[in-house]
Amino acid sequence: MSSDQRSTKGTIVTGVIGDDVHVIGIRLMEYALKQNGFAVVSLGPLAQQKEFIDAAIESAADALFVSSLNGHAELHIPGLRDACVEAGIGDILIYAGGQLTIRRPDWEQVRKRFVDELGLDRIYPPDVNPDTPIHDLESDIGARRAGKSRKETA
Amino acid sequence: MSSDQRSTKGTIVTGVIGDDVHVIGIRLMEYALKQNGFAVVSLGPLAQQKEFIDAAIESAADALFVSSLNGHAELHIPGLRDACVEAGIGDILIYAGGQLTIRRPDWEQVRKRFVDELGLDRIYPPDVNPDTPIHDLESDIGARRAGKSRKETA
Amino acid sequence: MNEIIRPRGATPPLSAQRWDDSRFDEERAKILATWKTGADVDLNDAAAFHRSRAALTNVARKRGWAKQTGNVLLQPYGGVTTLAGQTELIRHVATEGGADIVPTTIDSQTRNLKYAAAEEALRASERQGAELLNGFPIVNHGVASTRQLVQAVDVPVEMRIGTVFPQLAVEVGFAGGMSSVTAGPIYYTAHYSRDTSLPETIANWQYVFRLIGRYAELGVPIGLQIHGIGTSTPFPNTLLGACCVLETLIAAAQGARSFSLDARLMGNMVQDVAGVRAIREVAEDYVCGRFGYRDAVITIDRKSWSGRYPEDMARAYGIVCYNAMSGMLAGANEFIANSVQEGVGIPLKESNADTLKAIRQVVGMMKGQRAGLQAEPVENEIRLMKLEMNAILDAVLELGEGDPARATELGFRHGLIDIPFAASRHCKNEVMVARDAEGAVRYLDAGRIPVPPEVLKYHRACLERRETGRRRKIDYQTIVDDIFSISRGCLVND
Amino acid sequence: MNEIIRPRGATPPLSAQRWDDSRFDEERAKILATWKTGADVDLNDAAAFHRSRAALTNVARKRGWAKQTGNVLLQPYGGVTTLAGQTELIRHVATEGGADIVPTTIDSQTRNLKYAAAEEALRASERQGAELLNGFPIVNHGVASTRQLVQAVDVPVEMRIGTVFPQLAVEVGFAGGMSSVTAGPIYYTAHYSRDTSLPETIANWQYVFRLIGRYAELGVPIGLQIHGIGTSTPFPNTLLGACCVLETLIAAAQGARSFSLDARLMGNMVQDVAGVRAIREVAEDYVCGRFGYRDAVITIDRKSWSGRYPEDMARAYGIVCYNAMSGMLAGANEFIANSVQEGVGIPLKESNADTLKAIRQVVGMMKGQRAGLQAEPVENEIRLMKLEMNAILDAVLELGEGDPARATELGFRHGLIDIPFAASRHCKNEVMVARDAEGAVRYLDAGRIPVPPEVLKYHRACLERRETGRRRKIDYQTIVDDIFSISRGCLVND
Ligand code: B12
Ligand code: B12
Repeated sequence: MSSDQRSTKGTIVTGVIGDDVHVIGIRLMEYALKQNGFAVVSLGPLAQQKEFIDAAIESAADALFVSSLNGHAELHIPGLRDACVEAGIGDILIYAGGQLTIRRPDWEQVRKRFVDELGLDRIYPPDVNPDTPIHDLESDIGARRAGKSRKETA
Repeated sequence: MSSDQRSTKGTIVTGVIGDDVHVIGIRLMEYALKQNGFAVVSLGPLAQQKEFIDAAIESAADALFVSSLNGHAELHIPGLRDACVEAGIGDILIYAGGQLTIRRPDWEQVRKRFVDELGLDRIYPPDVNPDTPIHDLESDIGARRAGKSRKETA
Repeated sequence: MNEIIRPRGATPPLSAQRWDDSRFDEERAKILATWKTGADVDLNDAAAFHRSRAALTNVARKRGWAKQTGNVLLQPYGGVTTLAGQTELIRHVATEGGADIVPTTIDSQTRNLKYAAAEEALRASERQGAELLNGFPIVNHGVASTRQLVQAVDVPVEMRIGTVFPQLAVEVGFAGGMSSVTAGPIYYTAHYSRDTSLPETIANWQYVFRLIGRYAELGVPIGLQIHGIGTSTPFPNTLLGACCVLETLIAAAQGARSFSLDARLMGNMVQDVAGVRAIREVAEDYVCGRFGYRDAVITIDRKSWSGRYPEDMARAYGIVCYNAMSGMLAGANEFIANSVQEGVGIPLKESNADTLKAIRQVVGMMKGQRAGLQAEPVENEIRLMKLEMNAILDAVLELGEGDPARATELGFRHGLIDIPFAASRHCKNEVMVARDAEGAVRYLDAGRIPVPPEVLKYHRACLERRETGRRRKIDYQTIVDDIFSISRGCLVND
Repeated sequence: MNEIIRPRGATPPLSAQRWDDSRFDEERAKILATWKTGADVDLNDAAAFHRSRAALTNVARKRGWAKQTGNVLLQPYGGVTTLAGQTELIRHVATEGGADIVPTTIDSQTRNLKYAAAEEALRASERQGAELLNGFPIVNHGVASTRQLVQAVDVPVEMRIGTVFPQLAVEVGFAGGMSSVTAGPIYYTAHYSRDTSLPETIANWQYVFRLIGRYAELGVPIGLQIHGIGTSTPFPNTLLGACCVLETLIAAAQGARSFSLDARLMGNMVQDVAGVRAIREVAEDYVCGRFGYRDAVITIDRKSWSGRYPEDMARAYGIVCYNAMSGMLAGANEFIANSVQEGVGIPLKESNADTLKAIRQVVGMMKGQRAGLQAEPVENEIRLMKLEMNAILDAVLELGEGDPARATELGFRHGLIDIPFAASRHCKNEVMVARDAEGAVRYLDAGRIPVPPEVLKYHRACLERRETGRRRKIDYQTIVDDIFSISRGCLVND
């Protein structure tokens, strides 16, 4: 990780996954990320898992911001964590947001599926204010860097 | 019963019972009754049980048309049949309509209460077309007169 | 303490003049003695209670504030039997529905002074955990319970009571902290009673207006929502507006100063928008101008369609939202909102809240969009409506030699004010109205109402256009069709 | 038969000219070979099937009939995975909701040619009794199942598919008896794809338009619902209208003749009413007039707000009914209705039906009430909108030397047509819009769009009034606020 990137708060790869074109939400998210001092690598709509991973490796990203609204998250998000592991970036933060399900099952159920089973770090409901994930991101990145530095200096 | 009245299809006492002022529906009903050849004695809103009975005796009426919309039918209709019996017109037809309950319980339950328990002959839900009770009335009166004539000639 | 006693003073001749104190005090003693809870009513204590509460828990103040700041107020209908039920209801519509003013509708046993019967139903309701009355029997609940109720929310409470005998219920309501009541003598004579005469109802309501005057003297403003007149069938907003002015003048003479006047949705957008604006202008002219009550605060509420509703809630949303739009285009200050369960029965609190949310959405989207309807047809309708209201008011005030109370009584007696489908025997029932081809309400027969020839000619022409269009005369069946049209999904059912 | 094959001919240069038969037939053979169900598509058999059905089960005929008789049509959105589910859905909205045209929305795997993945999800859905896709995978269902579907109702079915690769799905849909499809190349390039170029999308859709031409030659009229362009955020209906005209011209050149053009609700009533009327007039001028397609039947549908919705259904009713009113005032021919569960997820069929009932109530109440909004502000807005649409169309048609297909491509390439928040890389994204104080949509930055100076000046003045009013510049945060305002309950959130 270059010291250059350390001076920003972190680098985030953003995109709308799979066969999904709902791009407005992630555009707003990108704007908020930049406003808050993050570097953003934007994939836009219809982004495939491989594109996320390639971009993350290339930019040494801290996190993936995966958006999905069209109800097909269940078709396109499974396997993403494993593919990251395989590509050697297994511990990258993965957040997802938008509208992750068709209709609205109980949120705890959704969290269980995407976080516990599919290995994402955090997921958000549609009405989330951009500040919330950004706040979480800051503390998650902070914690990891602290952990890593400890490891490095140890 | 005067032969004069026999020549009309029958005489009906109409009114809105108890503390109820919803008069529009019964006015339309009265109009329809007249159009169909019935004689109408109209009590209007806020009509008490006694007024119905007095008017029925005075006009030798065939039926009472009791309207109630304001949700207080349960407070003002019980006892009406008994009062008729007491006044010597126990077999007069009693129909009720309007909105006989607060909210909308199952109609069969309502029918049971007002017909089986309280002794009314027929009741109608709010959306009834005036033709339906008038049709029923014609056949009820027909049946009774037939019955009576048989008795008289017998 | 028999419930059938209908208290009456040795009635002085009918006049709008302010009651002298002795008449009021004498009457008051009798009123408060008609049911046991009257004993707990104390004016000074009540005024102190009102003064102890936050300014915007008062209806009159809230309406004044909203008028100044351009906020649009929302109020649902609603009243159930028990204190627990009513508390839950107003809490729910305030917090979930965002109501700005919450209602407490009084049951019709109470409206007809059947306190003993109401007591029985109240106790039975409490025992059974049911709500057996069609409203809140406030006299039986008494002052302390009512205070508990109004303190359950931080929005003001308006008492809703259609009756020709309002005195005791209103005493308990105001002493209990309610700060407005729906009025008054014209509407309630015509539509909520059969035999009671106008002089009697006017006197009974003058009592309420004088009581409001007393509260005002003690620093507590109390509001009135003025109905005017109406039939819950298609009906001209001009007649309604003229009667609103008369009721307001009668109330102002006793000391009331906060008036929210109804303008009812009839369905034709041009006419409904014109109605709000014309009633506002005429009322301000007569009340603040000609009669000189310069400190009167007049606001206009858009009442929703108040005739038959469809049972289908989705369709009722259509009516509710349509009403909201017409009110916003007209610049109404407040919405009095029938719920989307109006056609079903007394609404669940959830339906009440949902209704308010739908209206709030429309209000939010249309705020500041009035300019859209500065259209020629609207301006024309406003001109004709004002012409007509002025003609009616001037004619009856002349009959009454300038006294609005006598004007009212004589107006009805001579048929200058009249309605179709009246409950009261004191209405001539000579007037008949129908919708024109666009659904605007027009006089089919104006009876003896002094509608100016220009207006009448216009109405006739509109109706003839409908007759020509459908090649059929407008007859009784048409009037019936016009009563049911909205609940069946359209405005004109040809 | 690999799903990733994206069939393309040896693409001839871009032009709106009618394809010659050999090009179409060659292309067609390739298209029908991309998935096994293509083998069941037979044009003559399909035309015979269409002709065997009642006239008003055809979308194009129904729109023509409604236009002539003054009936207003209602169509919901809706598509689920399984045949059983979709059959139940369209039956329900037709019988319970009274839909005049029923939709079948295609899932987004199909839209992106992922037939194998769609097959898997379809089978899993059938096994689990669930609906795992966000629409009806029509290619996997095939012709016979689609015929079963369309025969389940006696109203016509419109296929709804936002894609740059429509060919096979449309082939199956038409052969299965569907008689209209949502189009076309501009909207779907800008908003439903990232990399696909305009020439490619135009060619793919020209295929569909030519197919419609073939059906027409066999006596079967097939309709198009034309989207133009849009962003699901506040967006000028002028740009939308100009692109509707281009898409219509491109389609007409291949033989299509039935066009329902979108006019989208943005929220300001004056502008929304003006939008419907201005788009109608400009479209008729260019399509029937200047380009001479005198037999084209053009109708305007009022699309509901298509940005973010509130999750609260009661509030969504507010939006839905407001939309209905604005459409009625404007004289729209049809409503394409987002359900009151739009903000929640794919709606239950009951919500779809309820939404239609609410709209039908408003439509019924407002029928014949258009006159109300012949207001000066509306006429002014119409004048400006037409000026602008003419300017855009004339400029791009000049660039394209009169060829609407080339005009489209060059228009985008040079930024004369542009949108904010585009999904596509082929949009310049230079334009930015905001609401003025009354919520009307105005250009904040017109980029290179040839908006006439008079119009631009007016827009600037409107925006400045908002800035002055709230004493704050319009910045990015304002744009964000304007995206969320309706879902949060108002139009302007200052
Ligand atoms: C606009 C819209 C469209 C536009 C999209 C335009 C575009 N290119 O972006 C168009 C018209 C193209 C469209 C198409 C379709 N849509 Co659509 N659409 C919507 C709509 C109305 C609003 C979405 C939106 O823009 N919201 C506003 C933005 C700002 O909010 P947001 O995306 O939620 O983002 C916020 C947060 O969630 C967060 N966020 C977003 N992503 C992420 C990611 C991370 C990591 C984090 C931390 C945060 C975050 O950031 C934002 C800040 O607040 C919704 C319904 C609704 N919600 O009201 C339907 C909806 C999403 N669409 C739907 C569907 C099914 C479709 C279609 C399949 C069919 C159709 N209806 O036409 C096609 C699919 C096309 C495809 N291939 O994907 C469904 C999804 C069903 C479900 N999930 O249950 C919805 C819910 C509508 C419905 N009720 O049926 N749609
Ligand atoms: C108009 C109206 C009023 C008007 C009445 C004007 C008048 N003088 O007639 C006013 C504003 C005065 C009023 C007052 C009140 N109302 Co009110 N009112 C209505 C409303 C909106 C329409 C009623 C109507 O006119 N329908 C049209 C007529 C033509 O239909 P109809 O009466 O049903 O009659 C038809 C048939 O039923 C049949 N029919 C009628 N009677 C009979 C009798 C017989 C024997 C037969 C065979 C047939 C028959 O003939 C007609 C032909 O089709 C209804 C809600 C709704 N239904 O939409 C509430 C409603 C009836 N009112 C209600 C209530 C509670 C009240 C009040 C207590 C409180 C309040 N909301 O202000 C007061 C009561 C006053 C009192 N003392 O009774 C409730 C009743 C609750 C319940 N039953 O569950 C309702 C349902 C509203 C609600 N959802 O809460 N109301």
